[in-house]
Amino acid sequence: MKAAVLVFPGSNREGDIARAIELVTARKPQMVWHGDGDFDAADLIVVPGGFSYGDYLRCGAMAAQSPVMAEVKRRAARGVPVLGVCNGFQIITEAGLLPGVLMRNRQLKFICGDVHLRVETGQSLFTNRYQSGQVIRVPVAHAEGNYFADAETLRRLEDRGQVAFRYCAPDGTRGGTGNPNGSINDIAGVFNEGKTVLGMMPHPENAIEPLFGGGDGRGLFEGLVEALS
Amino acid sequence: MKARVHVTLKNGVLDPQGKAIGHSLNRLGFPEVGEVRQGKFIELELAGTDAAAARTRLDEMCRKLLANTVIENYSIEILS
Amino acid sequence: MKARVHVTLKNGVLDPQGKAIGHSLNRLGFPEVGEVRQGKFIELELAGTDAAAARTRLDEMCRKLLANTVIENYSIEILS
Amino acid sequence: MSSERNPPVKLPNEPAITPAIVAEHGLAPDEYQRLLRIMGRDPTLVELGIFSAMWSEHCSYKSSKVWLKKLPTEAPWVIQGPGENAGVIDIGDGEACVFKMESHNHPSYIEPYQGAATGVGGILRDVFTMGARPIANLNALRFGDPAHPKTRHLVSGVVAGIAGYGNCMGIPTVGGETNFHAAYNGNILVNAMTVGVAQADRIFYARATGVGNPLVYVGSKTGRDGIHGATMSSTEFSEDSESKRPTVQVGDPFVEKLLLEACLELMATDAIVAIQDMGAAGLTSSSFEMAAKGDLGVEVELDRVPMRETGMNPYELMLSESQERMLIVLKPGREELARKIFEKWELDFAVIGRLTDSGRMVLRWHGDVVGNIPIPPLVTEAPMYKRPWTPTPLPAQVQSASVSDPKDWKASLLRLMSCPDLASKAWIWKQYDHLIMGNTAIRPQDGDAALVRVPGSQKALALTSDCTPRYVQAHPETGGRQAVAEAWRNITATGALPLAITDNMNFGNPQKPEIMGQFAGAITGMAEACRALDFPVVSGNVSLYNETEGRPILPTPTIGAVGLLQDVARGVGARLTQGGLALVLIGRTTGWLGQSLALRELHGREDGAPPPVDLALERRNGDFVRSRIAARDVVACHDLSDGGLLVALAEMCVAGGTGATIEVPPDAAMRQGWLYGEDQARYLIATRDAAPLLEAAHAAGVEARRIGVSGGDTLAVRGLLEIGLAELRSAHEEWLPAYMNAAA
Ligand SMILES: Nc1ncnc2c1ncn2[C@@H]1O[C@H](COP(=O)(O)OP(=O)(O)O)[C@@H](O)[C@H]1O
Ligand SMILES: [Mg+2]
Repeated sequence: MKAAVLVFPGSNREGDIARAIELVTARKPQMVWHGDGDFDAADLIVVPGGFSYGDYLRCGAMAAQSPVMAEVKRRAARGVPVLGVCNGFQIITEAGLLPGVLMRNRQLKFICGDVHLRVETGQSLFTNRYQSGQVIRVPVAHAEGNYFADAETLRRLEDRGQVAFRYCAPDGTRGGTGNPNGSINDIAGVFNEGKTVLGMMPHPENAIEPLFGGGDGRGLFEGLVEALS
Repeated sequence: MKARVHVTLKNGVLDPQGKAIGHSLNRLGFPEVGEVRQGKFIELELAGTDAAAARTRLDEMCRKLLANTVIENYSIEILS
Repeated sequence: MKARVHVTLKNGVLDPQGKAIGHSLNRLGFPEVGEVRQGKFIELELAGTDAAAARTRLDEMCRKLLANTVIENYSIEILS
Repeated sequence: MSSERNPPVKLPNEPAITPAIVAEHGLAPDEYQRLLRIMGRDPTLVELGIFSAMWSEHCSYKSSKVWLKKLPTEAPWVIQGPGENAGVIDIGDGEACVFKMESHNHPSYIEPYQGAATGVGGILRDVFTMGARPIANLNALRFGDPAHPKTRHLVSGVVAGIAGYGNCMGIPTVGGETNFHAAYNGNILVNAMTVGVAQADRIFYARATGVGNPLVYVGSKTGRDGIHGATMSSTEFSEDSESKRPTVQVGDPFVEKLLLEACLELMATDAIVAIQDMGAAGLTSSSFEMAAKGDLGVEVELDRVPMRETGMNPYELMLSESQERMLIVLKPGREELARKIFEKWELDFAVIGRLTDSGRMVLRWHGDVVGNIPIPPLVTEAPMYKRPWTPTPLPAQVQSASVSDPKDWKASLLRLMSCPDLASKAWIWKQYDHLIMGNTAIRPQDGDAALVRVPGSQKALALTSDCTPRYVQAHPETGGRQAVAEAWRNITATGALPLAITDNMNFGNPQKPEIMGQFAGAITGMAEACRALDFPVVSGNVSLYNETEGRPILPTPTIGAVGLLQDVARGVGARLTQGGLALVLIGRTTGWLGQSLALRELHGREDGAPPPVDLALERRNGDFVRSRIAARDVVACHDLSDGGLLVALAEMCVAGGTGATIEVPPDAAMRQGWLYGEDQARYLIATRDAAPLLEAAHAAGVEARRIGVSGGDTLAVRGLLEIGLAELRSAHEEWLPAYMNAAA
């Protein structure tokens, strides 16, 4: 699998996700600077976490307008898979690749720590290594992860099975204190209609080694390799 | 020229910041405070003197960057 | 009653957000944009009908919570 | 060559230098006389400003220098001790660890969010200036009484500010400490520490060389921020300090992130001769120090400095403390290479001057010389005081008989676990991204020190910050010794080898002999401990005048420490995660209650002598514990400090979700002292089999005893108390969030 990881001014988890990809694929991803409207063909485009443009104005808004994102939109339209994590989720949502928005966390605070996620479907490029309904533990680290979509959009998302992950308790029960940010319907990650684009707030790339927070995130990268190689 | 853009959340969109502010004010001894909504405004210095043209450009800036029209409304004022 | 509070950074205080927005607009094809400053505004529903009294209370709210008077100025409007 | 023969021109509207203006600049009359002698004429305003900044307590260390010299700073693994932007130690494999701690106390009291944020920004720059990529941040915070009307607002702002800056930079904040005491009501402490890693042969220093080499300014533009911040942080607070507000600086972590990446990119080329961040006293101290260290002169064209505002003058440019700026001396001809890098990262870049052989700092403004100061005398003749000091006498020991047992043991433990100093600080560290970079092996609360893998290796750094101000207040020498010993112990408890420390000396007004006595005592104690534990000081910071209306803070010499573990997989935390483990207490227990938290929280007393620190015993016990961890004999380990044995055990149970049962030995002099006393040099270890551990301890001459076993979902002390873990956890975890969410 050939992956491209975008880098914006203020990106800061690009190294984490590049390392996760390298661990799983034994191949360094290509790092793509935001000003490059053209980059080598890739099997997967990753928009990493961080504070692109300082998260000023709205998280992801300025990065969404960069030349590289115009190209990402073109390729996504052709079916090239795109993974946006955290700030990357915010960026691809601002860019219109996914519906909805990410608002300030309910408590208005940055929150970092492990959360539990219920994998809503094991049937996608991104989740084929997980069982539908499986609970995994991965960290979050964000101040704006409170997913919101209007009622109509939400209904469409749910009807078409576009919710990828939901926050839950360790036993898989939805919501309650398992939801760290107030996301509507406990949504932690969503797909586009074709399930070729995934945006998620939690960080699977920080859950790939048992000594450093557990290995539950590894399956996502392994699944991608399997699907895309 | 100087212009000012106000960006507000659309009705029906939950405003966690506004809600928290309202809560805090109630607790701080301001029970008279009901609903609170927070927005932002952006003041811009613009080259040029044609107010109508500026307004068109500002509208473009809002749609492209300053507001997320999925959840936000915006309004434009030319100040001088 | 409805009131609106505008909160702005004092002159001379660095506005990282405004700076980044200005930069972005320039890059996005709006070279006419010069300095940009960002502020916030807060709309409040207030119980009561006495505008003068409300203004006093709002002033207190600003100093206590809504503005950080070390680096910000605020202004109060009673809307209705 | 510019010289004294060209007196500077006066600028329009420049005020005459009056005694009032001199006083406003914080220069004592005799210091001003010294200035006149050096200059041989009246200074211009900008020159006066420069002297004032350079001779401020903050930049010159005039009250503390004579004492700081007593700290040991050398060891075979020390690459760079105090005197540079940060200390540097060798961590093997051609790598070095670069670290330092710095205070931002006064600014954080005035504007907690920005004050704390720019504190983090400043210490990050100190570390990456030296060529290191930061890999971890820590923060040591002291707030006033939780009941004081300002405390909640200060906690909220400071924590948000540290989070706002560190998270945006993408550096994990992995540890720290947080205390509350009324002595900090008007004067909080915000001490921030950054730890970075560099190639040992690619360290960058501030010493300028090469006459004619260009002086380059990079980063953000200069505004009128924090003009006279260095002088402000060197004077006492008064009620009207609120009027000094415009000196607050606003940080831009986004720009700092770009600056970090741009600097590291430039450092990977061979273009740099010297580099120095612009911290306190901005352009003044950075240009001065670079030239002084290289025995050179410098000429600066101030009109070329990138300016954020119109109408700025030389005085403002030299003294502004705008953030996110660096000064670099480049090799000749590398200007374009450097410019390209900084422009790629969308940062300002300007060649603003050059090095000269004149030994003078010459400032030009649109061609005219507006300042002309000889550099060496400003350094060599800087005021240095051996201020009068009176030692703090050792208080009488608390007599055990004067302290009755708690009526309700269970309530006593719940009370301690939920008291502000011991309650979980999760509300704080959850706002900090402590996981980014994917190297955090021991997270906050899971061990005595954070354990962070050195990127790309199997090695890990153990990081902690420690100080027990109430001990220092009671007896500074003992307190200084204890702060160093606890830091050493916390690193040892993870299995790592303690290597070196940075210190942050927070004290009151040094012109009072009793305060100076606290300083002297603490330094003496620290120096002894550093020597006995092979734990040199490689960097540090002094913050004096932490007083409001004449009331000083508790003397707080915060110790930030670094240790090394060769294999991160061998590290142990403090979490008790399984039943059936034997609990072994290492060290001698006398039941010392003087200055203990139990005495304060359960009996309302803050008196007595603090627990004595026997450094030979610390060393013996610690070396033993580390050797047993290396031998894989230890499942979990926690050092005993605040709250003593029972609190340490309760913390282990709560963190790991497993209960325990222990028994007070029949020979314990006093149950309360045994459970809550704060005797030093002790550890609590969980091990699969106690026998070999006890045997090894015996052979090493280390006191050790089996006190109980892990398991179940309660914490029990036979015959005294039994508490369900859930209840214990709530008591521990709910206090801070409940406090922060309560109405002001
Ligand atoms: N301000 C803070 N920032 C980050 N972590 C903190 C802070 N305050 C406390 N902690 C964490 O909470 C835990 C308990 O702190 P403390 O009681 O001081 O530990 P110890 O007694 O082991 O030195 C530690 O893991 C510490 O790193
Ligand atoms: Mg400790």
